[in-house]
Amino acid sequence: MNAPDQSPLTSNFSPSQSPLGYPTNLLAPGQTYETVNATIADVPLKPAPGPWWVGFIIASLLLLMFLVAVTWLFIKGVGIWGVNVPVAWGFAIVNFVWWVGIAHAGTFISAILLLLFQPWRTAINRFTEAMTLFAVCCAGLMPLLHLGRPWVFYWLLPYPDTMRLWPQFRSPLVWDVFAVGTYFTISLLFWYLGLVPDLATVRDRAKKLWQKKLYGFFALGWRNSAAHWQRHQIAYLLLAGLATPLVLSVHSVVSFDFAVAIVPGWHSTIFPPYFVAGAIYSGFAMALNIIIPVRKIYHLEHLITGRYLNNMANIMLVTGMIVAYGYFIEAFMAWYSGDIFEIYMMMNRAFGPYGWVFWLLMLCNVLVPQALWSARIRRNALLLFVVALFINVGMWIERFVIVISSLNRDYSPSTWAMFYPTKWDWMTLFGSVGLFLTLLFLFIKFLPMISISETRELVAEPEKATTP
Amino acid sequence: MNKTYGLLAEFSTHEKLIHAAEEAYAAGFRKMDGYAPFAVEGLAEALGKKNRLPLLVLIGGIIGGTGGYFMEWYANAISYPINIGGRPIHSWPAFIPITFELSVLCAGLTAFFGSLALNGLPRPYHPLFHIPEFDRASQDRFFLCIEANDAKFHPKETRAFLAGLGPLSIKEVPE
Amino acid sequence: MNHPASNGRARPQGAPDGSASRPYQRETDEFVPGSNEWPDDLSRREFLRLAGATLALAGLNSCTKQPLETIVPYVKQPEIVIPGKPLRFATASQFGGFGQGLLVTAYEGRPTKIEGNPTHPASLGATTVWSQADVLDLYDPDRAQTVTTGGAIKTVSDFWDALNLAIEPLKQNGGAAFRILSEPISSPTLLAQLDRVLQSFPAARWAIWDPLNRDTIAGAEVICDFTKAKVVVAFDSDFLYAHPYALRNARDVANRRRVIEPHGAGMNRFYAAEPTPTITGSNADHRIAVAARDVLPLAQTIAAELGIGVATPRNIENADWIAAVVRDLNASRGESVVIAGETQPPELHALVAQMNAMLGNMGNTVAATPALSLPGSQIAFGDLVEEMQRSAVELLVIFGGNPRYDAPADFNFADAFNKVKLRVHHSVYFNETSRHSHWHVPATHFLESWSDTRAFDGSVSIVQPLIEPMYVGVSAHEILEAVTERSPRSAYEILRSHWSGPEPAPDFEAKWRRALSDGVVTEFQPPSFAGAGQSIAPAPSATPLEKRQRSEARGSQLEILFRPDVSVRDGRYANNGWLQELPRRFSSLTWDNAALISPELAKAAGLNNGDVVELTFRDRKLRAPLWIQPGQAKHSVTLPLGYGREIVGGVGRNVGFNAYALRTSDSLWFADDLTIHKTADRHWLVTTQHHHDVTGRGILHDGTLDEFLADPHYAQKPEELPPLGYTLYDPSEYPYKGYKWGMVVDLNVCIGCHACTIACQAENNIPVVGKQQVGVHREMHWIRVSTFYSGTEENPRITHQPVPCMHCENAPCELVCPVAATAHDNEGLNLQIYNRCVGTRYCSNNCPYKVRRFNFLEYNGRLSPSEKLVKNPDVTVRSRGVMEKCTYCIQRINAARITAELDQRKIRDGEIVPACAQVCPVEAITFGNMNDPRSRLMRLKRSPLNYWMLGELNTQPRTSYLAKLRNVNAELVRSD
Amino acid sequence: MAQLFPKSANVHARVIIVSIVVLACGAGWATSMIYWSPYTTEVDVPLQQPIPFSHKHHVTDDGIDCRYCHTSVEKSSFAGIPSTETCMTCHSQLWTDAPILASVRESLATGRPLKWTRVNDLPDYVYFNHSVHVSKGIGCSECHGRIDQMPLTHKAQTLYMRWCLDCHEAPQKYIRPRDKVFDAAWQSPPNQLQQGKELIREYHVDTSGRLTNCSACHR
Repeated sequence: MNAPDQSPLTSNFSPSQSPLGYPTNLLAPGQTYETVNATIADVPLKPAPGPWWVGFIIASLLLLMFLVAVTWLFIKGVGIWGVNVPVAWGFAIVNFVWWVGIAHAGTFISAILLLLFQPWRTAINRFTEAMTLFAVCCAGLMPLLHLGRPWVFYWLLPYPDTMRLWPQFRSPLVWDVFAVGTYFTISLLFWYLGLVPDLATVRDRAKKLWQKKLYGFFALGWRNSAAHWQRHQIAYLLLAGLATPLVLSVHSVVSFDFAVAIVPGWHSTIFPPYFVAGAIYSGFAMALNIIIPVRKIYHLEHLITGRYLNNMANIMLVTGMIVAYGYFIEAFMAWYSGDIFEIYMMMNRAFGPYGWVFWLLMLCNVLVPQALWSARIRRNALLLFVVALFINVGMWIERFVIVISSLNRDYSPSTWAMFYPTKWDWMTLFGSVGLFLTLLFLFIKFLPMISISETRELVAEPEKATTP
Repeated sequence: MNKTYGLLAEFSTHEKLIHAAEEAYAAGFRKMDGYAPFAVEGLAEALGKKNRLPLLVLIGGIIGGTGGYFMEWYANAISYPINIGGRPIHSWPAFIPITFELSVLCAGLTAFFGSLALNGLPRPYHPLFHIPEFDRASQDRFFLCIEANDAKFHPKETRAFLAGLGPLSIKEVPE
Repeated sequence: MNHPASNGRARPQGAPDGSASRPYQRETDEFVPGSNEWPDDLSRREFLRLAGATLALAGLNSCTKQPLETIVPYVKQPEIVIPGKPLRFATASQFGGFGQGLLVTAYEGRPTKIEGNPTHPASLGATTVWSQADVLDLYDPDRAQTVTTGGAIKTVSDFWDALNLAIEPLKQNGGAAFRILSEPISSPTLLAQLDRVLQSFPAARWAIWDPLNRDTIAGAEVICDFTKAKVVVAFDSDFLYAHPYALRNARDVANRRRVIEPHGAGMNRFYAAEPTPTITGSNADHRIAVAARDVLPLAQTIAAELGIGVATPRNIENADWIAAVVRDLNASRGESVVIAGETQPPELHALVAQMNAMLGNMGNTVAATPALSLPGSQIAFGDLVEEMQRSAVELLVIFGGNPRYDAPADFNFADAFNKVKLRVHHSVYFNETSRHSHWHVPATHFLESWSDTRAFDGSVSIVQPLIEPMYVGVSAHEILEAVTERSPRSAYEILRSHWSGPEPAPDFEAKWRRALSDGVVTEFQPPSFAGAGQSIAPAPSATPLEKRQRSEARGSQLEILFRPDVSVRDGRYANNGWLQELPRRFSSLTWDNAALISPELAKAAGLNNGDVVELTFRDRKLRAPLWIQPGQAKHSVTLPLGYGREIVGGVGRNVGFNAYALRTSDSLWFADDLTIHKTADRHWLVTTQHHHDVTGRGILHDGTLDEFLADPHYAQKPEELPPLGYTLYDPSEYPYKGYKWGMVVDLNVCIGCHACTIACQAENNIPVVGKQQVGVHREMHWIRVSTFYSGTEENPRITHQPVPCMHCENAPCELVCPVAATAHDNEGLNLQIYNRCVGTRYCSNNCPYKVRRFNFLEYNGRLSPSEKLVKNPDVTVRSRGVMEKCTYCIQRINAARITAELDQRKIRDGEIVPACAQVCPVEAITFGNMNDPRSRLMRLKRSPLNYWMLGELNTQPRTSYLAKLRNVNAELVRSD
Repeated sequence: MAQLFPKSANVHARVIIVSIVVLACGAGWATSMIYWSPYTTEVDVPLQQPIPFSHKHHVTDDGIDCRYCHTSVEKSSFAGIPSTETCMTCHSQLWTDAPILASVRESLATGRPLKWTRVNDLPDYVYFNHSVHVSKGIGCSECHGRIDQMPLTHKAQTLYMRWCLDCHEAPQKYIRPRDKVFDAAWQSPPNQLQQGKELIREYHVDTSGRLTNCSACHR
């Protein structure tokens, strides 16, 4: 419809390397409005590439497995899992914490970086916000599945019932309900608000009428009015401002599930900060694990430049060190407290029956990420992908260590017992990954996966795009 | 086309658009709006647009917070007080997390729906959509529209005024 | 105590007294399973609020309509029955042929709970684990339900005809080919009937077989008065648990060991020598592990030291222990008890008798049991089998038992049995013996029919039924009568006529009623019969003793021990889920038996728990899994009997291995020449406790009497406890005025018999979950008995600790429940409201005592209609997905409260007795009101021995413990 | 290009948004309506019974006391359902061949009990005790309504926990003198609250809050 515009906006480029040798470009040279629009907005309008189909089919098979596992769970009860007394919480809670953690990167990138005026969020915030949503979906399911009587889950919500009973608001589990619920709602609004102008772009670029109407419907008749843009930006900024404390609170509340309990290995004041750090850690890892392949498949290297990967790697390094510090402090406090229960818990964690899991955790979360000190690795997408994979696994193991190896030997030795996952536990874990990926693939296929309007802004203001 | 909605001038860059907006404002036009494929800084100001969303959000947040705390207190301390492990009936520290979450929730909802409401969205039909070229407002073109219901609007003079701002084109937008 | 109006109407019109009310209407005795009677019963159950399944719906009741339920009233309501109110009847059961006084609770004619009869001297209100479990057998759907011959269903009258037909020809030669085999019998009426039969068939003979017989003590059977004993020495004797007088023994011993405050604190000193840990040995102040074959030499040495002229074997171990025993025995002549177990040879019992005599205990602390006169013409079991081999037996009537399963292997009973022309077996269950009999006649459960029985101490009780027979049932009385009479009278008539004699005394009715309601016959003796033999105990049924080989010190040679299983005994309880799931003592094994070996042996042979070994003994082989048992004698291997049953119900099938396969008549209890070698196989053994070390935590406080006397408060020292009532909260918010329930568990007297666990299971409708679920740590017992070892692995000090819910005032569990499904009431009970529970299991995680139990699956889903009848209507049946735990028997608290409210008075101290406390033989558990300073509870809680489990957590538990004391001998400690 | 949507779409859009909000609220309101409607509570809905037994006739016309049939109401948790014999004490004389009583006679003859449908059916996990309520001055009619006016017996109250709590937390609102307990026609006097307080003291009703403890009804 409109010929490629040759506006010379993105011609004069500063060197693409910072003095320290880090990539500085947020945008490859030679980008115009049209190239940006075309690369992003036309994805939903064109048929999906082969790799997408492969991924999507695998994902939906995993999802199918998830449904099978859940159906059997509802028929038989949580007894199909490995949970027992003393280890009454198993994979479900581990998965829950893991998924909530993963969700955090999205909000961190889109909200906190926005407030800090970090330009390097532009190309990745849409992704990670979507990731947040889908991760929260998986997370939210887990506590419901793990209930002994899931069909009465709504008793955790306050409503005037025929028994005049209410939730017990001192319980961290009720806090969870509100925290996770709020988190999901806010993330959804935040994500959709950002999407509206881009949906308008897709609407206007679409050829087929049904596409126009479909995207037009969700674009709500957005017409890029200056006044609208202004309110949009304010609302966006306010949501970011709200999401920032929210994201910190959510994982703090999740950590209260443990910190409020008196179980040795749970009852610890360091949990909130160290959980939040861990959350962002795993979130960025997951973001990289998704972005790197997608970037390759859809040839987005010119939009998602090395600088993004580099910066994300830096964040992982920082949060990773915080998490490592957390591990250290836990051990130190156990020793320093002189409390026999704490000391035994730590010894059991490292050298007890689950000791090998603990050392695996150290490998994945502490040892491997040290590679990120090297700029070469940070700039190598493939290596970065591998490191991120380690971290994702590591963060899951961390939750396993916290939940299981604390419970299996707590106060009363005569009741100590081991926890062994059943095949249903594994099916639920990998099934939830299937759910996550399925949703993600649908997102990639049908929605602009990078914020077009913000990228256009970069095109318009090149200096913003290149400042290190 | 008997009645017109306004005159639409098309520009190639956002600088041009901002300049045009300032000119138009200086010329005394008020009922007008600019259209750009991204949030152009200073454009709204140049057009003299105001915004009172933040206040609404603050109010929403306060309502959510107080409402939340009241609900917890009423449920656990008034409606059916139960001795939970010897903890105080009104355990205010335990009520804080939900209070906080609910204030964030309500503020967030206000921000989202507030902005939509103030923007008058959803509005699938709009006169501007008559103009085929307007599609590019969401892609790579910048528009200024002076509306017919502006006090100083005059089909001829306003068109001349716009032409003086060096647009790529000027279109009349039918109602 | 209610007692029935005694007007014996004849069956079938009406139930005999005591079972006057009936769970469902029945026209005839020939009750065909699956006939149209059950529906009534089911709807009754609904009305009795017993549909556990509806609890699942209950959760939903806020969004679904309840299913319609029906009420089924009586047609004729019995006067004594008030619907909704339980009745209690005194009756008695048999244990190894000896009576056990019981008090049974029935709801609308449905016995649900068995307690001990406080007026019965042999029980004093306590019961054994087996009495608790008997009520489950009553409703066991696997019970024999009809008379069968060769698998074909017959009626009882068919059987009478067949019996008469068979007997007629035998009459000519006085029944020369007629034999009766029974278990030990103490029922006066039955013995009289038996005598009559044997009179009318002069050539007929009678034999007794009990795989757990006490023949070795024959003639030397004694009753000990432990209340008078300062020193107790036990040689391989489990007199606190596997003994017909165990309940009374335990009570008496406990009363000599109970210590509340320092002044006047006295304890008996208890020495035990045994090859394998028993409940009794675990309670000894000084226990040594010696091979069974070395017990006699040990005793001989002691006897010699005491000055009895016996040859002392050389190189005997445990010199210091012997020295200490001798010193203490000499120091307390006339105030000591020496006792030996039935597993030891008669020589030892003779020797023990001598020791008691020369120590002056005879007549003081030890007395012979009253003689029981038995009919003559009795032959030994071995001789009977030999006759059968010769095909000299044409009619064999077996009362109870299961000889084909548990007869000594060398008797080759199976094929001797097949040579008998007509074999009749009369038993409650259809077992291995029934399978190979021509006729099987279902016996009535003792809760279903009339009889009488005689306790170890000679006190006689009337066995009165509480319910119409669930299925076709015939009592032994009726069969014996049928042998002489053509058509037998009912057991009730037989019994009554025997007691009343031909012409009843005018006051007979009154006496009879009192005897029934008291549960002990005190006012008159049954007319004794012209019993020929005056033998004090049954004639030795196994082969003569000469055959048993002497055991010189055989060094490292392996010794095989056969022992009754602590749960299923000789195998009779194999189909009882409660007992199968009850953790075996020490090992806490469930649903299995294992060959117990000593840690040293395991180390030496490189064996581990669960390894399957092949045991070779007397050329017979047997494969069995191993369990390493601390405290086991170095070279002894214990094989628990009673497993590997083949013809048994669904519960007992494929459980464990059959140790009878190796048991020969000359090695009933132990013998040498055992060889084991390891196989490649392993067996999944399932236990409820994996760690027996308190790891220095404030869980178990124990010490010695001397320590206590030196520093009475030592038990409260070990931990840094928060100051009492130390709290951040405003204590006035929950004042706990009115009643303030609490509990004390006295570890010092607890013997670890696990009766509390099973009593709780019976009272609180606790489901049986099965081996697989126990294997993944989902057992449901509300009160567990933890066993802790300290000291050396070879011979550890063993301590038992019952752990119910602590009912903490600052309960960690309640804080974390999102729906307030667990909360406090203002009497301080930690409540669990099943119907509110959503099953997050958070409370269990946060419970430092891990006393909460979760229904991971629908454990009550598979119950048959009859099994549902055992459920207590006052306790909700929990369904899948809800948490449960000890409630201090809140149903009993509420019942007592309502009674008190109706009488307009306060609840009295001791009026509320939780099931665990009620069953406890040693009264180790006390429940009461902490606001009543005069209550027994507070007397105990004021003791300096009183401590909180994990007190440093400041959970303010309502359940506290009295620390365990051992009255150790200072010399021995030094020599340790 | 032309307009994607007609002018009316703007109106439609607003209508849709409004109706979503309305529907959401409406759904909540409807559910609560269903919970409290006779459909769920079965209040005032006579159930199918083997015999169309009329409390009105037996209580009001014949003046039979509640306790004549519900014998254990003062002794036991269960008020008691009359045995067939009880019915026949009169009906062996009266209406001896009335066809509607056939099933009663048949029950006595065959020994098969009658099967009534439960009208006031608490969930299985609720442990209600008649005797203690009666002895503390809670009248039959408080829960069973004007049973003496019921030709066919039906539920008078929802028996929801919320309803139980209403009395358990403030018994003075409902408690009456013991001698009026079986008087279905009893009306609370104008000074009920003050009289109730006196009765509470007199009958030693526990007002320490124990009556609203979970353990008061659940075990």
